[in-house]
Amino acid sequence: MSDLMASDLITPDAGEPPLLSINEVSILKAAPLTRLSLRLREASLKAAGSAFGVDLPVLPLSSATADKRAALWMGPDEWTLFAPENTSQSVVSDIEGKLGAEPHSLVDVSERSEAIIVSGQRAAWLLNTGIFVDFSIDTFPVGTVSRTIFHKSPVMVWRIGDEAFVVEAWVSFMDYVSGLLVQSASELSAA
Amino acid sequence: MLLVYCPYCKVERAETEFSCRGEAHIARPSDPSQTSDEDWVHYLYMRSNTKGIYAERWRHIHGCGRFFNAVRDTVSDNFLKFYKAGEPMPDLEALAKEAGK
Amino acid sequence: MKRYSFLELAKNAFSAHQNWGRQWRNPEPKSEYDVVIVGAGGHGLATAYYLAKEHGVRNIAVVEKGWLGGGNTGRNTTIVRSNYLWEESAGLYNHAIDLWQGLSQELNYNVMYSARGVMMLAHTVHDVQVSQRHIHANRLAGVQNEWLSPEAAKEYCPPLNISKNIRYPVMGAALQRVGGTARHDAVAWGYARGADALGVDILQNCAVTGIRRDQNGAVEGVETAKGFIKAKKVGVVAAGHTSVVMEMAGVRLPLESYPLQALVSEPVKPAFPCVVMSNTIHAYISQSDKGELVIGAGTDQFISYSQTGGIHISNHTIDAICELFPHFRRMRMLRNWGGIVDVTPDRSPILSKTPVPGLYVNCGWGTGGFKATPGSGHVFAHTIAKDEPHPINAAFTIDRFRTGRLIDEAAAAAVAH
Amino acid sequence: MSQPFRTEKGGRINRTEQLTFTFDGEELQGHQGDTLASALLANGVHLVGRSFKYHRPRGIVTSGSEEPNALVGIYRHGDQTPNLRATQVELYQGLEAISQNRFPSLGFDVGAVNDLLSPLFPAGFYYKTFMWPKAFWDRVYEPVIRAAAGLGKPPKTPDQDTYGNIYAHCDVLIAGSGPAGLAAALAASETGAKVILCDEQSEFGGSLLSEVSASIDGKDPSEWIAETINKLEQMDNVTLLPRTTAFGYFAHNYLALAERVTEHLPNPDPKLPRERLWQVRAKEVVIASGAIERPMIFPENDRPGIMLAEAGRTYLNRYGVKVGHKVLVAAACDTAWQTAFDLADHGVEVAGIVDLRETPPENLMAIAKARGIRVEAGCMVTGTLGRKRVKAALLGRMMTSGNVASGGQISCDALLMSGGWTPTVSLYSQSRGKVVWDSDKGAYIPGASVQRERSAGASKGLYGLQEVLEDGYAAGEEAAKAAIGKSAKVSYATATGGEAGTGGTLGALPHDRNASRVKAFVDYQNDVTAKDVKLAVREGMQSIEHIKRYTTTGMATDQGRLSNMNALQIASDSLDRPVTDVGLTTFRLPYTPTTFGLFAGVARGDYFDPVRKTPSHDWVVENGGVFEDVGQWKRTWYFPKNGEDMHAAVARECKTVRESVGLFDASTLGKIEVVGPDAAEFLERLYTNPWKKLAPGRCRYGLLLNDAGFITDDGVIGRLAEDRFHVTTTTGGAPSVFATMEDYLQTEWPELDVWITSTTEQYAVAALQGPKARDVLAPFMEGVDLSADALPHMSVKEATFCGVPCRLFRISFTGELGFEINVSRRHGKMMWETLAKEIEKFGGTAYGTESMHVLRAEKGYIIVGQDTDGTVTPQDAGMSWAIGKKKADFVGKRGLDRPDLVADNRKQFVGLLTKDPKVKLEEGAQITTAENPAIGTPADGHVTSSYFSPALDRSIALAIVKNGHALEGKTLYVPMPDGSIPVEVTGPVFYDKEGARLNV
Ligand SMILES: Cc1cc2nc3c(=O)[nH]c(=O)nc-3n(C[C@H](O)[C@H](O)[C@H](O)COP(=O)(O)OP(=O)(O)OC[C@H]3O[C@@H](n4cnc5c(N)ncnc54)[C@H](O)[C@@H]3O)c2cc1C
Ligand SMILES: NC(=O)c1ccc[n+]([C@@H]2O[C@H](COP(=O)([O-])OP(=O)(O)OC[C@H]3O[C@@H](n4cnc5c(N)ncnc54)[C@H](O)[C@@H]3O)[C@@H](O)[C@H]2O)c1
Ligand SMILES: Cc1cc2nc3c(=O)[nH]c(=O)nc-3n(C[C@H](O)[C@H](O)[C@H](O)COP(=O)(O)O)c2cc1C
Ligand SMILES: [Zn+2]
Repeated sequence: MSDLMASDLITPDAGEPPLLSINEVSILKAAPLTRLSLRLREASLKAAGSAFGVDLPVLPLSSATADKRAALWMGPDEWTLFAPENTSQSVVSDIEGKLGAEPHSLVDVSERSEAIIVSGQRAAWLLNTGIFVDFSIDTFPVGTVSRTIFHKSPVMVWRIGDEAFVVEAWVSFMDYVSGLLVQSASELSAA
Repeated sequence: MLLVYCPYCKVERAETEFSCRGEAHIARPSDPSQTSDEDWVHYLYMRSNTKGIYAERWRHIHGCGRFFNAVRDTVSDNFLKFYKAGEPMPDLEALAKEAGK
Repeated sequence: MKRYSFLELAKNAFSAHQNWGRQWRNPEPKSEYDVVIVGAGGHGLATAYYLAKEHGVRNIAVVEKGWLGGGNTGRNTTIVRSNYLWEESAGLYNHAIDLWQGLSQELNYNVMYSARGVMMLAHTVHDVQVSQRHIHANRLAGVQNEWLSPEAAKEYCPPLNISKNIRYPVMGAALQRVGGTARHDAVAWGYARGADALGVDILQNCAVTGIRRDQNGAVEGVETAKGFIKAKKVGVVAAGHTSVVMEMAGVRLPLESYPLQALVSEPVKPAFPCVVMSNTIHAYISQSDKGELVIGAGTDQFISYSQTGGIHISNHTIDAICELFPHFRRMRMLRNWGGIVDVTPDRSPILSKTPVPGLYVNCGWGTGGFKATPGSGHVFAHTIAKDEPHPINAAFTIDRFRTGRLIDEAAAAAVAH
Repeated sequence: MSQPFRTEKGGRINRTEQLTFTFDGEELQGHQGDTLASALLANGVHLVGRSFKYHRPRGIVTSGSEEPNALVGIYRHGDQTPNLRATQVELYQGLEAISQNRFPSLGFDVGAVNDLLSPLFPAGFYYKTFMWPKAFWDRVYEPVIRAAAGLGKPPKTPDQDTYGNIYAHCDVLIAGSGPAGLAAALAASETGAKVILCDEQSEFGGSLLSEVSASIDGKDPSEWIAETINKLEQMDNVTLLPRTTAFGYFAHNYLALAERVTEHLPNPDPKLPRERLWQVRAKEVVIASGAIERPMIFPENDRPGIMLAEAGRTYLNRYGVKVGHKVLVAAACDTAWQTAFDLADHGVEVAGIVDLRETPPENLMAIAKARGIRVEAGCMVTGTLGRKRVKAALLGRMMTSGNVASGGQISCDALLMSGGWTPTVSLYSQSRGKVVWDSDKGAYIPGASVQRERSAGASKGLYGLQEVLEDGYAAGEEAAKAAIGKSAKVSYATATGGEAGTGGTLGALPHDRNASRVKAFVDYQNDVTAKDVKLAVREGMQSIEHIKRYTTTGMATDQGRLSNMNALQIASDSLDRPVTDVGLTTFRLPYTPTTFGLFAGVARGDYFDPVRKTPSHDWVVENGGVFEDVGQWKRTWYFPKNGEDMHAAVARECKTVRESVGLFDASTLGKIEVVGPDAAEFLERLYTNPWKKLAPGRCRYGLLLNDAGFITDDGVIGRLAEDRFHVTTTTGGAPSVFATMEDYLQTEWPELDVWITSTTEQYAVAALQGPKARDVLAPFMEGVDLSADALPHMSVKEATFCGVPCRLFRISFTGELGFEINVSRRHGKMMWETLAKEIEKFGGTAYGTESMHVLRAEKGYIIVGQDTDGTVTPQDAGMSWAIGKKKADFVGKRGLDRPDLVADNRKQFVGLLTKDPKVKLEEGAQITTAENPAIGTPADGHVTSSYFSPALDRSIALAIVKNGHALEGKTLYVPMPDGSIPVEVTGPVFYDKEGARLNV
């Protein structure tokens, strides 16, 4: 698997200064993107995948990516679909067109959350200051995605590289999440 | 903090990702209008509150969002089984025996 | 019973305290009692005491599976107050407050009831509304409760952080001055000694394992670790274990038993003058006479009979304490423990007859029954002796859950503690 | 002379680094590597504190975390941390320590009068007195007791330090790094397993750090430790945590460790946390927590200078400190002899070895003889002399009669004692394991494992160095095997020397003194004597739990680590029952007292709880708005202008909305998108109202009950398409409504083809309310006809606002013409600023939650949670109209039929008008039929909402009143402290009853 497997979708927001940039770890705001929440039954899996352009992953906590596309397993009948910013309408019409009357739910949640990219040698350590998940590479390999809890905020973590994670939180929680991460990282630069 | 296994995500996670929703297998009467006050109060409020092997509902609220059931020993807090919502209640006595209780 | 007093203490000092008698006997069970109380917690012992003292029933056993006072009575944060919302609750808890005032003298045992004031903080507009509603309701019911501005709250409790810059600033507080604390063990021991002196047999290490019923379904007696004990009436006062005991008589109850944790800090010199509670950010704190900060946490989310709980529960309680009292951040936890609290859907207790003739139950005190101990025992004794409730506990039936006539302290956003 | 008790050489201190510190203001010297205790002892200071109850002078007893006496306050940043153990405090340059629980000074303490009065203060004395006169308890007795009790002084200023947290997973966690722990770490790490090794001390090695007479693989123990640590440090899979106490063992092999990161540094970098909480999920655990020595219970066993023998040895060998110049050793076991020998080897005068045993082992006798040490066998200490430091010991000799005869007196300046060893089973017990009594060892040791753990070494009663090492290796291997299924060959080191000792005693020693006059301490800190334990038993306390609570033995800051076993034995003797029948008190967390800050971690200030902000937040701040907390959200409460108070601001805001237009941020309301072919069916089953016939493009007010029949939430629901609804909920109710929906969907009606998605944060919502709302909005909208016909009240359309897609609702919570515009969150700021600017043209205003409340109250709209409290039904609330009459079922329907919910006399929702329009009722005020109700009169209801209504220019109120609907026009009373306020019962709608203003 490539190091930054979803790099064409998850990119640092060029307009934003880094939230943190030290040797051991950096935290960057990710650029906006299209996010859709897709719910459907097993029978519609294939059709939805082909309409979206990448097969919907069925293994728990896994993700699948293709050119400018990512599909993240969120639950047994729930996927988050990532596509480039401002493509929501076309993606929606592709999928709706294909699924037609097959029972499903497709909801635009592009703006519900924000993402940051936490990367560097101490990235996993930093996440572990607030998240109880084993981020060792064997148990949380690249491509793994999971909702979880960071201190008192719900978050989603997607490992996009050996030492790189996307952390998403609902917008109103992001100050809390990124602020605490930056604060907890400060000891790394202690004398 | 308990460690809870989600049968949908197939991972063990910290209890804080989950919410516990009380006794399992308390079905909502299928025809409430034909249900007596006595039966309705049993559905609403009466609970086994077992000391020992107990089937209870959990939800992976900060994960996949699914409800599922678990059998737990309420004395040791050890889980004996996790199973998906909709699956029948396992034989608690057999589970207890298996666990050497 | 030898009366306790300073003089007696001085006298005994000369005989090197060799001549103090037992505070209670350790009798063998008789084969039959008029009343058997299951559970020697504060409520069970108080029930036996008042049955003997006020209703002339002398042939009583209190049957206890462990050591008396070892249940929630021995593990609570000892907050005593009566400023509950509904008339029924305020009536019940205030009855207890009335009895607390003279309890040391009544029992001739210093239970250290300390009316240092209980302050309940409001952090939001909604909290303020709820507090005000309590205060007005209490005034009408004759229950003391008053509103304090943040400044007045700080004056009453100088360590309080009333800065506007904390996450949930203090917008004021409801203060019940007659509220306070009492020494939990002394309450159990005082009632035990008092009951014992009136002839009550307290049978410790004697778990009830079954409830025997006759052909008509009426209670005949209890099976115990020490054999069958015949009884005309049985009162179950088993707190966290009530479901387990009542199941023995085939009675299902609207109860769930949760772990509730508490902790104490290392002892320090006086640092905290009153009791402070915050339901919104979940913190309860006072300082014991020995000097520890006594802190109550929340319940775990699952039922458990383990008398322990998760560390995240303590974390959340202590972070709230440190937010309100930031200079306590360097204090240290000495001991952390748990109890098993029996919680009803409306957070109010059940003090009631049951569908089984001769069987009575006193339970559902959840996180807040220590404060009610004297009142609860008093009216429950009445219920058992007369086979009908005292007016004060008439509303606290099991049947209220069927009819919908709940006494919902939880809905009114006043977490009972 | 500086450090008169320092040895010439030896120990692990750095003699070239001299440190200056102060104790009670006196400047003293020590070395790098000292603890405060060892440095004090090096200076000859034994008296370090006063006891809890009797204020007796007390000295250092141990060299570890179990220290009961030497508790001090340490100053930093102008404040002090109380109750730190001098035996654990690492010395640094400039350290400031103070003694505690004494006034005015350690040497002269007025509290010591308690010691003279002690005959009046036996165990539990306070339960027997202070009852008369009654009023004295609160005013006199209790304040005096409180002032006398407590140890150190609490900190006075907010803590400046920070605390860290880390969650970790490992295969094998090893608690304790003595020979057992180190061997376990070597064996486990060799397999590649992820290992964490922690020890509460500053250095790894445990008891080996003070071992000089044994060797391992032919090396000095210190050399072996260094090599071992070096090896472990090289391995990626090993995490070494010194200064880290495993303090809690929870269910499912979840352990909590406290790492002290900066406490030992003179000037720590403020970026570093003071302590760090490790929350570790370990697949397997090795408990290698060692054993601690037991004091002996003899009269006056608490004088400064009386210490544990092993502590004396540790001070000598590890810290290079002689605990005295003339040391008496009193023992019941072998290990203490080694201390005597080591002391003698350092030239310390050993006043003698007093052994309780008639025939101590030959080999020890021989060694003692070789060193010329006087040995008294079959002998015990029966008392001591010297108030602030021990001067001499009285000896007794056991006679065949069973009595004790005086055996003379030996002078000494330190007395080292050993009653044998107690395995440290705290963590094992916390793991819910049950200890078992080992009568050979006279100790409780771990029984069967309940969780995935094993004990090793002295913590399970193994004492010989060789067997401890072997046990450690085996435990490490076994743990790794169990965790990862692999084993590896490691070569076991072999030890010579360090053989297991024999002997030991439990309980009080016999003596020939007047029992009623002397005190033999069981629990030092809490001043519990053997007499107290016996008294408790005499008074009927038969359970060890009662004895503990009555005497407070074991309840001090060492949690009985030194005292429990002796107390148990004394109780057992008094009860005449075997120790095993008396029971054991429960070991609880924390293993040693643990800082609150550690538990609280990063949760402080803004990070105490997430601060959730809406897109208008910055604008509100700039424009002087005042916020209120609603759950985690910051919502604008009101917008004061030009020094207005809340009342004036709200009056202006309300008036403006009714006359022109107001702008309100409704973003916090919960939003749920319900999508799928069965969407309408789902809502039909859940909400009280009918949904199936609602046309796309239209909205309806929805009422949600619980199955008991009580109102739990409400909100407007818009139908966007046949299969798509936009549901709104209250701000606070959003998560629970969502959870309830999921619950019914997943577990009750899984057959329904419908899914829900939270869109609360997808949208920013601006409410424009007022007669000018349409005019304000029109210039920005495209794709929608805003006219009343095309977009009537209670409808919804998708359109664009300033070119961005939006969902436009025509709804009103004010009774005025109203729109709620939902744009994606990113455009929320733009929308808000655009509209805020535009309304200025119309003389409009932004308004906050308070005005929103007033405006809706004028219209009689309820707020769930304010006008309802979980006990209110739709009928009570006057909302029977919201119930779909033809529906067979919905959540709550059956509950509504229960006897009390259909009974007469229910409290119902009404309006109230005070007779005096200027009088505003207090929210929460009670309502009665009697004008002057007697105390105890049940209320007929209460005021749920109360405001001054600018539209009516008078006060209005909403209330829940018994039979309220039938009481319209009647007068009721609101009793207040200064008299009753008469009120007239009205309908809840005060303004525009016909709703004409809505439909424009
Ligand atoms: C951590 C904590 C903090 C609390 N804080 C407060 C507070 O601040 N203020 C307040 O008012 N309340 C508080 N409470 C609640 C309060 O402790 C209880 O409501 C009250 O003590 C209950 O008393 P009880 O006598 O009913 O129960 P308990 O004291 O629990 O007595 C019940 C007894 O029944 C015995 N029993 C059970 N089963 C059997 C059997 N089969 N056979 C024989 N005996 C049996 C038990 O061993 C036990 O001794 C707190 C509770 C906890 C756990
Ligand atoms: N000769 C005898 O009779 C006798 C008696 C007792 C002990 N010993 C000797 O003691 C040694 C025992 O070795 P061991 O390795 O079992 O024990 P140990 O005492 O050498 O090591 C235990 C270590 O665990 C640490 N510890 C304890 N609880 C902890 C916790 N909760 N968190 C973190 N650290 C904690 C202690 O600080 C200590 O460093 C052997 O050398 C043995 O010979 C001998
Ligand atoms: C109000 C109160 C104060 C307490 N103070 C102390 C204390 O100072 N020291 C102590 O060790 N335990 C203290 N405890 C806790 C008890 O030791 C014990 O943990 C508790 O009664 C529960 O019993 P258990 O831990 O044996 O299960 C206190 C308990 C209560 C309820
Ligand atoms: Zn899951």
